[in-house]
Amino acid sequence: MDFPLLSVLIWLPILGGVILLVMEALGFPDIRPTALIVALATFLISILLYTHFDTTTATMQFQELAPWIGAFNVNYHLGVDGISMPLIILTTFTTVLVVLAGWEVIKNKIGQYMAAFLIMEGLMNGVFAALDAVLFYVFWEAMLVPMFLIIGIWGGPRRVYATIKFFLYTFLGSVFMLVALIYMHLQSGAFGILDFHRLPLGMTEQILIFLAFLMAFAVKVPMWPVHTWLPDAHVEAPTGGSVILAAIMLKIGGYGFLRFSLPITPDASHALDWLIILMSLVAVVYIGFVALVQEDMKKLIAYSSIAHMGFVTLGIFLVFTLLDKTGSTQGAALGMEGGMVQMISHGFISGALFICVGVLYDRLHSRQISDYGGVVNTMPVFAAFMVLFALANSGLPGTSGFVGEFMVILASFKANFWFALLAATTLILGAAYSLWLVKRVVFGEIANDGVRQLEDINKREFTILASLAAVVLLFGLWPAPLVEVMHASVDNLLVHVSASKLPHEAGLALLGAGN
Amino acid sequence: MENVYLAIPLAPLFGAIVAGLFGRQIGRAGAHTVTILGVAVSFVLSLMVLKQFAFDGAQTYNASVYTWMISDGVRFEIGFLVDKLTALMITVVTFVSLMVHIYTIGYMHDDPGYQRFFSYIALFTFSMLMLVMSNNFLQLFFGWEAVGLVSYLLIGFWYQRPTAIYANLKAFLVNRVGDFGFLLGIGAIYMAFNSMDYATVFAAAPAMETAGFEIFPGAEWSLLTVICIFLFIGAMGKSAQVPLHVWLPDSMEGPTPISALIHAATMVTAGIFMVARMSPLFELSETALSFVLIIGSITALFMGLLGIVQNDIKRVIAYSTLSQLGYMTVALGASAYAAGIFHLMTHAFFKALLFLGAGSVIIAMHHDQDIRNMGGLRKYMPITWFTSLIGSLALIGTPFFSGFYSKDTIIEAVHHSHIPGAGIAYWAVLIGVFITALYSFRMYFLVFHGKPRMDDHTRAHLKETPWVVTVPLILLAIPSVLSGYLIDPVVFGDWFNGVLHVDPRHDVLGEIGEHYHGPLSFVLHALAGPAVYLAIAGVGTAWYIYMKNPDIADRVAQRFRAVYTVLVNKYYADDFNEVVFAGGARGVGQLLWRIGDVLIIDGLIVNGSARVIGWVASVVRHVQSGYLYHYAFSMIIGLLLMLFWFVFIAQGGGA
Amino acid sequence: MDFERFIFYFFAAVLVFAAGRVITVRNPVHAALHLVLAFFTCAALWLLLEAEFLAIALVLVYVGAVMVLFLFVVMMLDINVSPLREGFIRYLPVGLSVAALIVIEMFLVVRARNFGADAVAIPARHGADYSNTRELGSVLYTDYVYPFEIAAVILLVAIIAAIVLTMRRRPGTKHQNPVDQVAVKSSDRVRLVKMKAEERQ
Amino acid sequence: MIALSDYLILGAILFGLSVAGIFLNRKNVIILLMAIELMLLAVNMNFVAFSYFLGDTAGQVFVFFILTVAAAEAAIGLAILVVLFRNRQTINVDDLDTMKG
Amino acid sequence: MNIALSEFAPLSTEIFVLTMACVILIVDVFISEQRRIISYALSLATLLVAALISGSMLDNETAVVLNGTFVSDPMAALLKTCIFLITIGVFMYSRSYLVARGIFHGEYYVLGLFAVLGMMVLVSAHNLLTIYLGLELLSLSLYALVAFNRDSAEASEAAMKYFVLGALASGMLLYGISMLYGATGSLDIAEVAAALAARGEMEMIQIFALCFIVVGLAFKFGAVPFHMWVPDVYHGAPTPVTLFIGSAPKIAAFAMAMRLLEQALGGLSADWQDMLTILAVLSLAIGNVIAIAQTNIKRMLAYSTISHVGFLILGLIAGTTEGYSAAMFYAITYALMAIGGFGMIILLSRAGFEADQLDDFKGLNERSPWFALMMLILMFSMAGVPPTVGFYAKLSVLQAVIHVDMVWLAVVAVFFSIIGAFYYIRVIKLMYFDAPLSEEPLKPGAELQVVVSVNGLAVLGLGIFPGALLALCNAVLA
Repeated sequence: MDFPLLSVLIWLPILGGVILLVMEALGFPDIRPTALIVALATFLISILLYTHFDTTTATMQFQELAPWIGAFNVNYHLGVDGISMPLIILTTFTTVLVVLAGWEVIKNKIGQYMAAFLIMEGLMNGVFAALDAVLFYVFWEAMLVPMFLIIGIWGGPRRVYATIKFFLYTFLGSVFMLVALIYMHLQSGAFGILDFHRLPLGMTEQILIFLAFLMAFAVKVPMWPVHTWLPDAHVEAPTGGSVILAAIMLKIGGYGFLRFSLPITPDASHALDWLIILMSLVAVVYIGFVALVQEDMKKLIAYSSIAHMGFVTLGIFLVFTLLDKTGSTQGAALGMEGGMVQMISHGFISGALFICVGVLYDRLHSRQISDYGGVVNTMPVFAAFMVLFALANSGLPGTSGFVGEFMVILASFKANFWFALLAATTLILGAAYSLWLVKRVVFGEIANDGVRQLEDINKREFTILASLAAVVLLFGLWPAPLVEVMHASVDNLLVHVSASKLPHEAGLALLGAGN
Repeated sequence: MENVYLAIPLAPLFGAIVAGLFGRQIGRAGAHTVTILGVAVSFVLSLMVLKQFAFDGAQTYNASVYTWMISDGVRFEIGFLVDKLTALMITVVTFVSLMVHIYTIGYMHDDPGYQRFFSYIALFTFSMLMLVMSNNFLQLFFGWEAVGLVSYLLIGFWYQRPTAIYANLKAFLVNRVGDFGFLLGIGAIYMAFNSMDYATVFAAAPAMETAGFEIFPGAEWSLLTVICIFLFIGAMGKSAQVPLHVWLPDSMEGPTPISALIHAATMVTAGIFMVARMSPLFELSETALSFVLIIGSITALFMGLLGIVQNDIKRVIAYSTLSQLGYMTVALGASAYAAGIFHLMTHAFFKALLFLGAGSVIIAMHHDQDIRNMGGLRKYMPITWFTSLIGSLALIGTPFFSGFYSKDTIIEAVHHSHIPGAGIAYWAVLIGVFITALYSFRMYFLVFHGKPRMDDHTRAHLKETPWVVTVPLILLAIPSVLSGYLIDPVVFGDWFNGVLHVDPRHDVLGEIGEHYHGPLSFVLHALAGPAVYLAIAGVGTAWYIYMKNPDIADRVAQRFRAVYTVLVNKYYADDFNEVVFAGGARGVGQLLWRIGDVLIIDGLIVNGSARVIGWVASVVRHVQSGYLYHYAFSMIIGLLLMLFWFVFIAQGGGA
Repeated sequence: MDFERFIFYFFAAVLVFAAGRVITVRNPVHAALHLVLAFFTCAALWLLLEAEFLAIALVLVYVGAVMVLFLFVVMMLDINVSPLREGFIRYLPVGLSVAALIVIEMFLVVRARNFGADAVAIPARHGADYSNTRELGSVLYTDYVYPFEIAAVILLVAIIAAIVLTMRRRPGTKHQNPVDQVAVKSSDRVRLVKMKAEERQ
Repeated sequence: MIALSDYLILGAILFGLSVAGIFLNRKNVIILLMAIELMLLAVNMNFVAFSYFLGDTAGQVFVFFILTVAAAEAAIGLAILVVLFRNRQTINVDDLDTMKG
Repeated sequence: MNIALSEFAPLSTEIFVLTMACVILIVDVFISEQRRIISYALSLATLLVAALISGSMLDNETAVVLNGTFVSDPMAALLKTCIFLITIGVFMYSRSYLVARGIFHGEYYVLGLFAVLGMMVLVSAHNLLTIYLGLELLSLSLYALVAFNRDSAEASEAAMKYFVLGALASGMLLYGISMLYGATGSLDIAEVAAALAARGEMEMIQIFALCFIVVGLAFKFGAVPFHMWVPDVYHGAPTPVTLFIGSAPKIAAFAMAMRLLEQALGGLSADWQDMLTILAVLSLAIGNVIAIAQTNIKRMLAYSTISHVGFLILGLIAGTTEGYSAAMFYAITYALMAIGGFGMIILLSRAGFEADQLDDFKGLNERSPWFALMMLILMFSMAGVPPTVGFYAKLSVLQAVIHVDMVWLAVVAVFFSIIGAFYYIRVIKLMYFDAPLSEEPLKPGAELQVVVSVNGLAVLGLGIFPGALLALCNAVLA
């Protein structure tokens, strides 16, 4: 296909955002429909990615290549494979909902608000589509800017602390990645990510590069112990911000592992996979417990996000344990695809939960669990959605939340019993914090006058929640279409990963040391 | 045929969706009509299927409906395995469900959540059917969790009651503990067999008998033992075996029809069904069977004991259910799968009957559930009284009633079993017979006989419940009596041939079967054993204590204060869980959060480093003193050091 | 010790003494005068180095112009002498040790081992007809024409800067403004007022 | 005969004295300016000496320009000094600390 | 010795600027206070034409004329062009400020032009003497400019400090040059380089000289520990002058470093790389850390300059063409960012009110979203966040450093840039998240609006399409 689909997906929303800014500056009365049109158009165009996607090949599709910065040999190189394509659609889909979510709630500078989201959408699409490391990095960092503003301008009372923490944390992570990227540029002479994949690297180099990437991606995911920005950012962000943060931003970390860490530094990944797995499992268990005792709804969901993202990293990095144990990558694809499914699904579910909290917040202006109780009495429809998403969050089969966790647990059992055991504690912990939340907020008698005054969700909110519910259920009951697009890319990645980049003997020695 | 199989679960699902999403539009009548219709269709079709298996020699059906997903070469599918076990289960499920649906019309008559309730129970029926019809572990888990979900929703149906929403959370979480094991079991199966499909797994299982599995480095266990124990942990959760039994009594916070359908007749037996379904695996691990046996016997005995001291009518039955589930588990542990399933079936009928009877009483009592406030209801509610009596008799194992056949088979089977632990189990189930009789008739006497103890207002309004309530009672009473006669084909016949696998070394039913000559002779044979007499003794004791000489109860309680306290407090299991697990988890959470996240990571590292930098900045900025000579001095010192370093040190001292 | 050496050491000693006094005397006027002395001795030393033109220029430019400027400013500002000496003793050890360190480090580099008579040959004296001025003059306007122009600009800048910074119009002073004078129009000077003729009494 | 090193050492001493002067002088800005003149003198000494010993006029030319610039510098420096004095009524180095941190 | 007239052809820009500066000086005397704008317009025109002239010389061959005192090469042409353009910005930013304070004198522009001339001399110097003279021309003009607002005590104090320290630094530089002259026997850059290569045994003296020269350079850059003048001078000087000092002279300093270190002392690169490494690391650390503690935005930007200088020096340390071109790119783009940053202060200031406190930026987004956006772009650019040009500046420098296997230095640099990011985003925080201190709407003149907008958009535009400028920087050094 010659049509520059990916460019459109990147630049259309950015352009839309700029237009919104201009419109607001010129004093247009209502900017929201324009924002919605842009978001919807982008989403509809992104559907084309799916329909025209060739699931049989692992090569990059919809590629676009043009020279950009000749001095550094940097190209404007775009393309997607089965790993990134679903994430782009997730982005465009979520943005539509986010635009809707801010429809009536945001009163202050709505044009800027919508523009920030649209611009961010374009940038995030850029992150997923970029095949050039500098291009990737540019989108990756630029993305922080609108998010920084979204939290800072439209956020809660401690927004400044939260947003600066968010910015510096993520900035801290990414600059080291930049150093690694430049280092690889030195080695390969180009910034093409695909060139990096083929780049032979020694063990020490790989370890250092891996660690640099780890800092970037671990912060983004976020992995324990660099996760503390997330609860703060979530709590203070406006609903839309939380949704984007949870639904997409975190995924970029997971995506980074798949696109950079594993294929570029397979041997280092192999040698240090224990670290990632350890951190993932700590995330699942430790954060699960922490989530349990949160008194702020958003914080609870934020912590639950961290725990769920633990599955992503766990699933992605199971491959080496499997390789060491069984000598084949059988099962690794399950883990990896599980991690990816978990990313997508978590996008929907946590997004939905944040919207739920937002719905309540818009009415009572409190996120404290103790300020609620018995919401079901006054908001039955909303309660139904909230219960559904809470259950999905606890990984109930039939919802998308189950699929990824299930796949990862199966694969991790194959790798190591203890991984599976610890990972599976999410069944208990996840249910405990999700449903305890529901119990305290939704069920029970009407706790106070505030709750008594609540009105049930309106059409707009219903549309948002219903569309999310539909997707959550669809992928829960039939994840095949989602998983299908990933196969070729994941298989290719596994082949890549299981081949050492080191000279033969060194590779063998490493295998010995890896155990 | 496929369409029929598909229609069986989908008909209730349709009802559930319509009643759930469009409840407001179709109204109350519409809601119950559509769901009852759905379940009825399902029941009729189930009967048809049963008939085909029983009489037309239908073949086992095993095919997938759709591919859920394919990953890593493994197909995850949604599909049906319909064989005689399934046929039996779906019939029981749909029948009891249908009864409960009808009953609900009366029971929930005034409830504002009428449509929602119908939607839930129809959804439950669908889930349960999916569970029992599954041909693979994935779908099994789906159904497994789905029934748990509906149970959760229904226990918390009256969401305004704090106890109800406490109970449903507890139920879900305890079940999740079981599911935790169950999922690990499935994980182990995936690891060992690379498949989710029953047929594939069962076919490959014998070859894995000697396979080992290291959980702790150096300690190798049998792989199949690990798998089976994990799977059984799932069953323990769902079938409320000790120590995961704590949720079931609390689940009585849900409306009574639910207690009958879900927490007595069907869902809680999913664990039993599952183990029976997995018999090809369990048979390969004697250790696992032994584990099952011991857990079952503990449950059977100790949960029965608790029934004696309960005063809530539903809780008495709930503990009875626990105890009976223990019997079934014991049967499974003794490799008498058929007996377990048989007891499952008979129990479904009579326990549903007892619950619905209790519900009928509750309606009459205006939702007072304390048996101490009842008494003499026989006069007011003849149908309820009679059907409840039948249920109780069946429960305690009165000869010729269904419960007798199923329970006695189990006792016999344990007696014959050589699985380690069978000796203890035998004693446990025997004593259990006495206890069952004691608590059942304690309740029976206190409710239906003696002097009425309720207040005048309630007594004035006492009357038999409407037909929608009583008809299901009657309809359930029939199989409560008669289903015992299916012992012939189900337990000792060839009904389960090729479905349940029993290793010849464990084939206790085969042994008993050699002496089996029909139901009548079975009764006679039983009279030679202690069970029947124990049951009679139990009834007698109950009569003596609660009818003849009511003071004794109190005196015994006084005399054995310690024991009584332990029993009243349910062995402190709830308190233990509340303090250790719930409290512990919260404590750990607080600790990790306050210390780990807030103090160390955020306080010390994140904000700490920021603060340190800020502090350094505020200190270092004073170097910029504003004085020219300091500035000059800085330049001079800089020059000096540069000269010193580069000219003399780096160059080797001016050489 | 030959005479040349004597002269060198003598002037060097005076130079160091004068320089030392510049930085230690209390009174800025004295400091300026010591500086003048330093310049003079320095000029003498340069004569030893056959840099006659520069020696003269140093005296002319510095002593004749720069130092006068210094003195002029010192006088103009009329600084109180005594309180300006506080703290001198306190910082003397540090100042001296730093200065000493610098001198030692420099000494280690420029000492005889590197720049002594053995290392760098002492050139022969030029004849009597040698004109240092001619020598410099011949390159200044040819080889160094560009620096020369720049130096001119620097002086221009110095003029502009000095004027911009210090020239101020006191409110009371009366002076002519050529700009206004040039730009003046007749209408600014003479206002023709039409008046009604008064009636003759 | 006087060696090059003698001149250079003399230059070094002058340089050191001017450095000490800049550091030690905490009261009068004018002395600072004079110390700077001393430093330039040290440099000039070097240049002249090198010029002589190298037999190259460039050094002397450089000194010529240094003298020129030094004059200009003095003019501007003193102008600034005057402005400073007008604004602050002091040229005490210790008082020049309104901006710091 | 005769000089062919054709030798002056490469100097056409210098001659033009000098002529015009004199013309303006004279014209200014004869125009009235109300027509002062003529001087201003003439200055702008001068710079514009000069930019065109030097721009046209980009492709010229390298030519060393006037007995080796002047060199015309592509690098010089590019740097001069940039200096002109930046200075145009500076002048445009300045006018409203000067007018509002009644110091809108022609001398400001004349002195500015002379400073530019000094920079040009520096950029095109091919002789240690011309380097010194260029430096002095530049410095003297700047000293005068700092004190330009004669009634400001702070300005005169700043000027005094600047002057004394500057003189001290040039004294040190001169001492270094004298030693270098002694060690090599020449002042011509090419000859010095050749002599260095030939006379190995004088190494110690060469390094001795080098130390002094590096000090002089470091002072001009404002690198730690020779940075002490920077905060006070930036703070005390009138904002337009700060704007000027903070921008174009950095480009000139870069040129000076290139001429001295690379072209003259290339043989000692191993030594000066080590020295610069220390300076760079110290600058990054001290600059970024102390900036955090500032409440005055001019001081904050001053410390930020110090840290940027640290980054710029990293490019020099690399010692490769890539490194030099990175440093050049950095210098140019930094100048662009700096005029924007200080320009915003001018934008917010008005007669009798200096918006030089950080708090003055509070709620700017409420008062003027557009200018807040411009400032946002500038701050993110300084922090090195893409897609602004500041990112590519850092990227290219890091790349150069890493390419010479000094990864640790790159890591140190990025580490401190994280600390640096904090105070930049604090400004954004003030603008966007805080309520304004005064509700007074901003009413800057059209000229200021245009220049701020162009400045901000240029930073963004160069961030999206940095290729051309990068390529140019590479090309002129190749």
